[in-house]
Formats: sequence, structure tokens, C-alpha cells
Amino acid sequence: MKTSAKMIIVLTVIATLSGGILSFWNGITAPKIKENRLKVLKKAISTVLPKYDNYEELKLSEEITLYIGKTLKEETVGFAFKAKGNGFSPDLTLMVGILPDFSALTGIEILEQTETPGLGNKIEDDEFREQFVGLLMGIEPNIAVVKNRKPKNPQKGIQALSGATISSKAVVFIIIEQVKIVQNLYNQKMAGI
Amino acid sequence: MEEKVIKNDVKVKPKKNPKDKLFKLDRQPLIISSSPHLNTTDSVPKIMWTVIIALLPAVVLSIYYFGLPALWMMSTCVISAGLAECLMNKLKGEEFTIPDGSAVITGLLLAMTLPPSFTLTSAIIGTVFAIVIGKHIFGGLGFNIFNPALLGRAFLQACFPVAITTWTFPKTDVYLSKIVDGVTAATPLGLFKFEGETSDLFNMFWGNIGGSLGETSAISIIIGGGFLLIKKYADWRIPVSYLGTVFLFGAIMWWINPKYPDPTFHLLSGGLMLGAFFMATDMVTSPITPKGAWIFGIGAGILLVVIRLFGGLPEGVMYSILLMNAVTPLINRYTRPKFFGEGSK
Amino acid sequence: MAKKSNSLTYEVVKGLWNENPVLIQLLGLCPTLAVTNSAVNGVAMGLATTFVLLCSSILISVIRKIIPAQVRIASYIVVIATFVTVVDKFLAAYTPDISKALGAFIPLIVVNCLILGRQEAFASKNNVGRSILDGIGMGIGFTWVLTLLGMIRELLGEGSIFAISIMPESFNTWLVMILPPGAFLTLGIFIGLSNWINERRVN
Amino acid sequence: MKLLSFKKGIHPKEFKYFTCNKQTEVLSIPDEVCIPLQQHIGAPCNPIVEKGDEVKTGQIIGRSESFVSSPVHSTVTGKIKTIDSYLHPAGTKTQMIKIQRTGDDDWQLLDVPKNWQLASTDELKSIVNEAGIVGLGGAAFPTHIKLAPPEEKKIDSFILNGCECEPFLTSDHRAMLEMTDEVLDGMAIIMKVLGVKKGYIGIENNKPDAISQITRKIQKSDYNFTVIPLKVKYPQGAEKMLIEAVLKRKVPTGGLPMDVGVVVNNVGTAIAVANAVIDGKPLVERIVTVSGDGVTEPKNLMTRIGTSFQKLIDECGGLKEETTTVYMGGPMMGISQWDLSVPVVKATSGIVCRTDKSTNGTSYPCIQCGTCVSACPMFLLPTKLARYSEHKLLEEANKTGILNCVECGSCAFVCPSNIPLVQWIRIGKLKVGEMVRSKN
Repeated sequence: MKTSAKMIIVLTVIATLSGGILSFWNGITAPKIKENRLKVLKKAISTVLPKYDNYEELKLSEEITLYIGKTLKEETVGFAFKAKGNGFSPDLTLMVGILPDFSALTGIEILEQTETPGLGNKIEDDEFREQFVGLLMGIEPNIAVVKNRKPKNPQKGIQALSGATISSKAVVFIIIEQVKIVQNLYNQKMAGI
Repeated sequence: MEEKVIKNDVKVKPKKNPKDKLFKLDRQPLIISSSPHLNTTDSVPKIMWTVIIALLPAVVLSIYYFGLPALWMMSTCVISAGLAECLMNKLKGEEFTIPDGSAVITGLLLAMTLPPSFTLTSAIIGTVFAIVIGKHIFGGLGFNIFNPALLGRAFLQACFPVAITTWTFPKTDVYLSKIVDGVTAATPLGLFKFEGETSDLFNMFWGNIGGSLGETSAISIIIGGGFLLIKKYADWRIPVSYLGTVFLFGAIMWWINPKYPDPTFHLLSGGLMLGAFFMATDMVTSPITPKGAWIFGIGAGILLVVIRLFGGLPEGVMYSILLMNAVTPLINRYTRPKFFGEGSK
Repeated sequence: MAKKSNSLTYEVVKGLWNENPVLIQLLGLCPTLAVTNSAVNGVAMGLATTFVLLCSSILISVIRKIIPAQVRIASYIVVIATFVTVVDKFLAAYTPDISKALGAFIPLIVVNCLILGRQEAFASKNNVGRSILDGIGMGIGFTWVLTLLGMIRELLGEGSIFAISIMPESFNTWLVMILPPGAFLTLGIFIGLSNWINERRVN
Repeated sequence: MKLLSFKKGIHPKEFKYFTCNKQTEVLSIPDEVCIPLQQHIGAPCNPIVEKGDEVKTGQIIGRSESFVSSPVHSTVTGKIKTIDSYLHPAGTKTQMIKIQRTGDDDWQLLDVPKNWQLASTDELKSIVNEAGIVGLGGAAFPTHIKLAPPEEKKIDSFILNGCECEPFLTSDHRAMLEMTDEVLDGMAIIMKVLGVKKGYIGIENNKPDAISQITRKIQKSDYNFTVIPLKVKYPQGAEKMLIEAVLKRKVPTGGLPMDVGVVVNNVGTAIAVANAVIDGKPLVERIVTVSGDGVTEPKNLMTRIGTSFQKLIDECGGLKEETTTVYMGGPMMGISQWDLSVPVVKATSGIVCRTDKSTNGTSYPCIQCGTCVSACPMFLLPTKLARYSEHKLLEEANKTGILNCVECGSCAFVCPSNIPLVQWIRIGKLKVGEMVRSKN
């Protein structure tokens, strides 16, 4: 009886102390962590959209938030949104920038990826990402992913990374899929208003 | 000390130890040995060097198709394999084992699996890995679980995945003029997997295609492999079951869905021929029981087709054999032949 | 305590080689294999672990006499988890890049058997002073192995050490070294070498 | 026609040409013989003579009360010189009786019925026992025991073993050619004792003259034996292999030929039986092949038991200078000799002298080639068994069937790595045998 009482007391004390320390520490670090996240987000948006002065957030659904880039004259220069999907490994998250009429991409940025280092993770390289600037989306986008050579029409094709065809295709696939979803949601939202 | 006592306890009478001679007055002493007093003329070096001879047609043809770079590649691998072998012998304080020929085979086979444009320094890394890690760390000849050449190749594949899948066309290639930059080409398997193009079976048979040094020409491998089978230095069951399974399984898949390549294409493409005749039949890493050999070949065949058709890689010979290597001890264990008279009456 | 006690210096030194957590005790191999794809990650992981190890050792050594034996593991885990969370938050707040690179492995320090092992085997049986020395020694032992592993893997896999380019431009990086198999290979060779050296020392 | 045989096995070079066409010569009776008291499997005999006793040729000088044993006879007429332990060709020192010859043969013959065909089975069996007949193929198992299978084992076939699959040896070959009548009579006697109707004679196809000679004689006689030419293959002469080849029956593991209703005897044994039952002569002599490139003039010699190897070799012109090895028996299972004073025993089928130096090259590690597996006639995994034996993994070895090994040496013969496989297995067999016995 005595030992079990002691057990309860000791564990309670330790757990309470631990909780106290953690809540204190969280208070110090939480704002900083939030700031870091925001910084990353801002940087990603600025990378994928053409020059803008500030952006607005528009929540399209639980998961998707549209970042609308605007100039000082309230002119919309493009939309940016996060696109999630699976690459060669799971959990590939992109930031996709697109013209307000959803006709062509304005740029992409890789937010999170666990692709193979040295192969698939080269999707982060500027050289690969810049191919997506100006890529035509249209209603039924038809983007060719070719190996070992430049695509014939740079607005309709992507050169796959050598040794990482699957990762390259995955990026294209995620973009096509997510753009369609976002476009539908956006149109619904606009029509609804 | 304990160890030594045990050793002496069960020591076999040395076959020919001069110290065991017992002297009889009028003539040289007779030698005592335990029966049998006869031996075949086969020996490990003889087997190994025969394998090397069997590889020569493929070597000659690859030099014909790819020119001097092929020769440099093969000599680099063979020499570095030899040096690595010497180094390990020295470190382990054992006799030099170059004459048994196993290191040369490893070097040569590894070179055969590399694309002709592969850099020589990288090839050396692979060869050293094959000999040091693939063979000697496991205990040297006879103790390695995996085929050292394939292990070396697997290491290179993991290290330099791009370089090792960049092929040049044979210099005599009829399509050469169509290639814009003339540097890279795809293997028939790669073309099929990623572009959906088939290649000419005739060219594949003679080796007039892109690919690694030893995997292009089916005919040269068949000649050398056939020689090995006739000499009985390779278990015929393994190539037969391996190629047979690939053909059958490939045919079934082709029949189910004609978008898959036809079985002949499977047989002639990639390193299958080289793998079936020279790698899968590696004595050290393949089962010793006849039934085991069938299982080994069939397993490798199924793995190969699965990797080729459903995997991320265009080619699956290397992994199919390595995976079967890994289960070889298990196969040996469960395929023990029935003893003579076991279960009768 | 009937146990014969080592000299104070030895409590620190033993962790470096003789009782090295990774090479000899083979503890904490999961983070060792997972995060050593670059030297920086190795150092960060090593230091984070050292911090947790040291703090938990001190605390547990202090309160060792009041913890009933039945709940000691639970108590240790709570203590360790607290310090791990502190480190995790710290890294996320001040060095977001490293935090991102180490990912889930920082929270996983909680279940690093090295830390729990040292509490169980050492801190719960020794006084605070010795526990500190032990924690420092083990921590440094862990850190140097991880750092060296990270350096070698980074050098071969990326041609650099601590992100400083070392290898000539023409060097073909060995991709496998920054992949998990490279960790297994390098660690295997490490352990093999240390065994070889120890064997030669004995003979 | 496809020749019958067993599965697996090997094809060593035969070397029979040294002596296969040479008429057997009778070796002059030696002045001194040395007769081991144990020349058979089973309990050794006790001497029943003393130093200084006069003995006649064929007189029993040692016998044992135990069941598995066989008496030994004096092979000359003379005087007991010593009873002491001397070197046996099996390599150990054993009790032997040394007899000084004092004159020409004065035979002490066995009591035999006038017509064996009318004699009772028990009478014949006791003659075989008294004559000291053992398996002359090399195993030296007392024949009278083989001829008395337990009641519950129904024997329906008898096979006469004329394979002589060991290289070099030709003693059985010559016996079949020169003593065909005795062979057939002996076989008939054995079959009468066993009450068996079906008799087969298995002969390897490399002895076409013996096959045709025996077939001819059978046709002329009343006997109804079947001559079965067999494929030349080692170890065709092993009982189990021979039974499989001839009758397609497999002796169960751990079993004996009688478990499948068969008795197998060697050609030489049949001759000894015929001599004993018809002429009353105990087993005092046998044909010994002295062969090999190490002896000047290879010969087949009719030799008294107890004659020293040296005398036989001298008769054949002596050893060559470069001779390195001498062994009793064939090269596959023969036993090395270092002292040629050892006597010929009942199981001595041949003395082979070699100048060959290539019997053992460099050893390599096992490369798992599986050649031994495809050679083993007992379907074992010799490389594994040898390894288990080497590392004293006796349980494993037992499970993997080490006790089934017949020690034919095929595995060591084919091994390209020159690993002493059968040698390790022999050691393992001994140890596993001990282990199994101690458990029971």
C-alpha cells in the first residue's frame, strides 16, 4: 500500500514538473517556430509567382488555401497553392504558381520531399523547376515527359531528370491533378459569390 | 588452448605430409594416406580458367562492337581485381590466390556488366568493392554469399545510378545517324519501358544494340555458355530453368496483355544471357542440390520478369540473381535429396 | 556499493573507445544509421543526444533514491521525453534547417536505447558527479562516431565536409553513401575496424 | 541395349590392363606365415594352439565363441613359432600366429558329405562356418551369418557380385575366368542354403570375356542363373548399388540387403564355399592382384593367407625406385601400407603400388560446386557432412544422414578443391555412431 502510494506520488510529481517545463518552453519557442514557417511560406510564394506586392489568402477547402498575389493596383498577377501527392517516395509537397486564368504555370517550388538523394531530389534544382515556368495547362493539359533530350515544344514538355524519370513524372502528374481540383473549387467559389 | 585440443582430436591424416613417413631401410619411405588414392584432374583453377575461356567470345565481340574503350574497361577491372585480391591476401596473411583465377573472373564479369562509357575510376571502385567486401569480408573464395561481380555492380548502381544507365551505341549502329547528340542511347529494355519502342530482334541477337559490354550479343554468350555446360563446369539446370521461366512467364504476361514485350524479346534483351550462363551458375553462390538448382533458376526467372514489367528499373537480372543468392543457403537446406533408400519400405 | 569503482577520469574516457556506445555497446544505432548523411547532421544529432543524456543523467541521479523500482522506467521515459521535447522545440525555433533535416529522429531520441540504457545501467546506481562524467563521456563517444560517419559519408556522397567542397570537380559522388545502404556499409566497416583494432591490442 | 546401373556414382580411370589378361600364377608356399586372429568383422579369435605345436594345413588355430566371428586356419604345415602382436594391414597391431613351415602340405580337410546336393542346410552352413569363410570382396563379413537370415526375412534372390568396380583389381575377374565351375557351384550351394530360386550374377561390362564364359558355362550346366552385364561405374560393387542395379530394389536407410529379400556375395566367396563344401578345403588361399605402375611386373597370384606383402611384391619383380605408395585393396577404398612385412589377410583382394604423385594437389576452399552431391551414390551432401564433422556438429551431421555414408570415396575423388571429404565423414561417422550409441 505504501509503495503504490509512493509510486503514484512520484510519477505525478515528475509528470507535473515535466508539463510545467514544457509549457514554459513552448511559450518561448512557439512564436519563433511560427515565424519560421511563415518565412518559408512567403519565400515559396514569391518564388512561384511573378512580381507582386502583397498576397491575400483565400480558403477554398479544408486543405487548400489559395494565395492570391496582387500588385499595389489591386491587379491579380497569379495564384499560388500547395499541391500534395506521392513521388517515388510518399509525401511530395509542391508550391504551384499559376496565372489567374489557369492557362499556364508561373513557377513551382518544392516544399517537402523525401525523394532519393542525388536522383529524385534533384527536382529541387532550379534547372528542373524552371522548365515549369510558362508551361501550358489548358483544359486538358498534355505535357510530354521525355528522357535524355529537350522537349520539342518547351511550353508543352518537360525533360525528365536522368535516373529519376518517376520523380519527374510524379511532379507533372501532381500539378495536373491539383490544378484541375483547385480550378474547380475556385470556379465554384466564384460562382457561389 | 582448448580450441587446439579439439582440432587435433579430429584431424584427418594429412594426405602427404613428409613428416609422416616411416622409414624402411632399403628404399625411400612409402607415403601413408587415407583413401581414396585417386583424384579427378579437375581443380578449382581449371574450372575458373575454363570459365574465363568461355567468356572470350563475348569479350572479343564486345571489343568489336565498342572498340578500345571496352578493352580498357575490361583490363582495368581485371587488373584492379587482381591488386585488390593481393592486398586482401596480404592483410589476411594468406597465400596469394591470384592463380586460382577467381579474382580475374570477378573483374572480367564486372566489366561485362558496365556500360562502355563508364568512367574507369568508378569501375575500379566497383571492382575493389566486389573483391574486398563482396568476397574477402565474407571469408574469401567459397564463403561469399553473393556473387562478387554482381555485388560490385549493385554497389556501382547505387553509387552512380545515372552513369551506369547511360549507354553508348555500338560504333557500327545503323541508327547512329539518327541520334542528335550521339552520346547516350537507351537499351532495348529502357526503350521499351520508357518509350514503348521495340528493338530489332536480329540486332539484339548479334549484339548490335546499346547496352553494357557483355549484355549486347546473345550469340557470343550462348557459345561460351554452351562450352561451359558441355564441360560440366556449370549446372545446366540453372540456365535452363532461368531462361525457361523467363520465357514462359514472359509469354503468359504477353498473352494476357500484348503491351508487354514478347518472350523472345525478354530472352535476348539486357544481361539475361550473361546472367543466366555466367552469373547465376557461379558455383559458390548457387545451390548444390539438383532440386535447389531448379528452384534457384525458377525463382530468379520470376523475379526478373516481375522487376522488368512492374518494377521501377528496366532491367532485373542483377537483383533477381542477388536475391536468389541470398536464399541459396535456405534452398540448400530444404532441398536435401532423399537418401538412398530413404522412405522405401 | 560493493561494485569496484573506476577512477573519475575513466568514467569520461571509457565512453570514447572502450565502452563506446556505438562501436562497442551497439546502442542507439537507429539515429546513427538514419541521420549521418552529412557531417552537420551527425554533429547536431550527437549534441542533441548528449544534451538529453547529460540532463537526464543528472536529474535521474539526483532523484534515483526516491523513485520506486516499479515505476523507474516510466519515470525515466517522462524525464527523457521532457528534455527531448525541449531540444526539438529549440532546434525548430532557432535552426529550422537542421530541424527539417533530422526530422522525426529528434523526437525519437526518447526511445534511443543509449539514453535509457545509461540511466538504467549507470545513473540510477551512481552519484551525480559520476553520472555527469559518464553522460559527458558517452555523449562525446556518440557524437564523434556520428560526426566521423557523417563526414565520410558526406565526403564520398557529396564531395564535401560540413558543406565545404573538398573533392575536385571531376569527382563522381558516390550516391549510395548518403542513402541508407551507405550508412550500413560505413557503420559495418567502422565496427569491423574497431573490432580488428581491439583484437590486435589484446594479442 | 541399355546397361543396368544405379544412379549417380563416378567413372575413375580403370587401370585394369596391368593384370586383366594375366593367368593367375600360384605363389610358392612361403616358409613362414603370419596369421592374424582377426580377419573378419566381429569378435577376434582366441588362439587354440600354443607355441611349438605342430599344425597341419587347414587346421583351425583360432576360434571364438561369439556369434559374429569366423575361425582362422593354419595355411601351411609347420610349427607355431610365436603368438604375438604384429602389424596388420589395416594399420593397427593385432594378435597374430606366426608359423614356420616344416614341409609340404599335409592337409587337414573338413568332413564333407559325398553329395552336397543331398546334404542338409545346417550341415552346409556349419561347413561354411568351419571353413572360416568371410566376404572376400573386402568387407570380410562372416559368410555363415549372411547365410542364416532371421526367419522373418524372406529371401527371394541371390546376387553374385562380380562387379569388381575398383580400379586396378582383377582378382575376381581372373577367378571368374579360371574357376568358372567353382564359382557356379559355390553360388548353387549358397542358394541351396538360402533356399533361393533366383540367382543373378552382376558383372561390369568391362569384363566381356568373363560374361561370355560364365554365360556359356551356365548354358552347358543345369543351373538357371541370369548373368547381368552392368555399366562400368564406381561403386557398382557396393551391395546396395548392386541390388538397385540388378533388381531395382532400394535397401532402406540403415537396412541390410536382406530387408529387401536379397543376399549378395562376392565371386571369391562363392569359390571358397565351393572349395569347402566339395573338397573340404578351408579358406587358406585366395587370388591377390599385385598391380600398379609401382611394381615391376604386375601379376595375379594365388596366395596363402599369411604370406607377407613383401613376398608377393618380390615375386612381381619388386617395387620400382620411384614408388611412393602401396595400398591393400583398390585405390578408392584401399588402405595405405608403410611396412611391407604385413601379411595377406582374407580380405586382401589386391596390393596396388603407385608412383603417382598427383594423388593430392593443393587444397582449395569448398566452392560449393556440388560435384560431390552429384557423385554420391547414397544421395548425401558430402560437402555439408564433411563440414559438420569438421566443426563437430554431430547432431546436424546425424540429421543430414552421415550414417548412411558407405565410404566409397566418390566425393573425395571428384572434389576439384581436393578436400578430404570422405575422410572427414569417416571421422564424423565414428563420432556420430558413438553419440547415437551413448544416447540409447
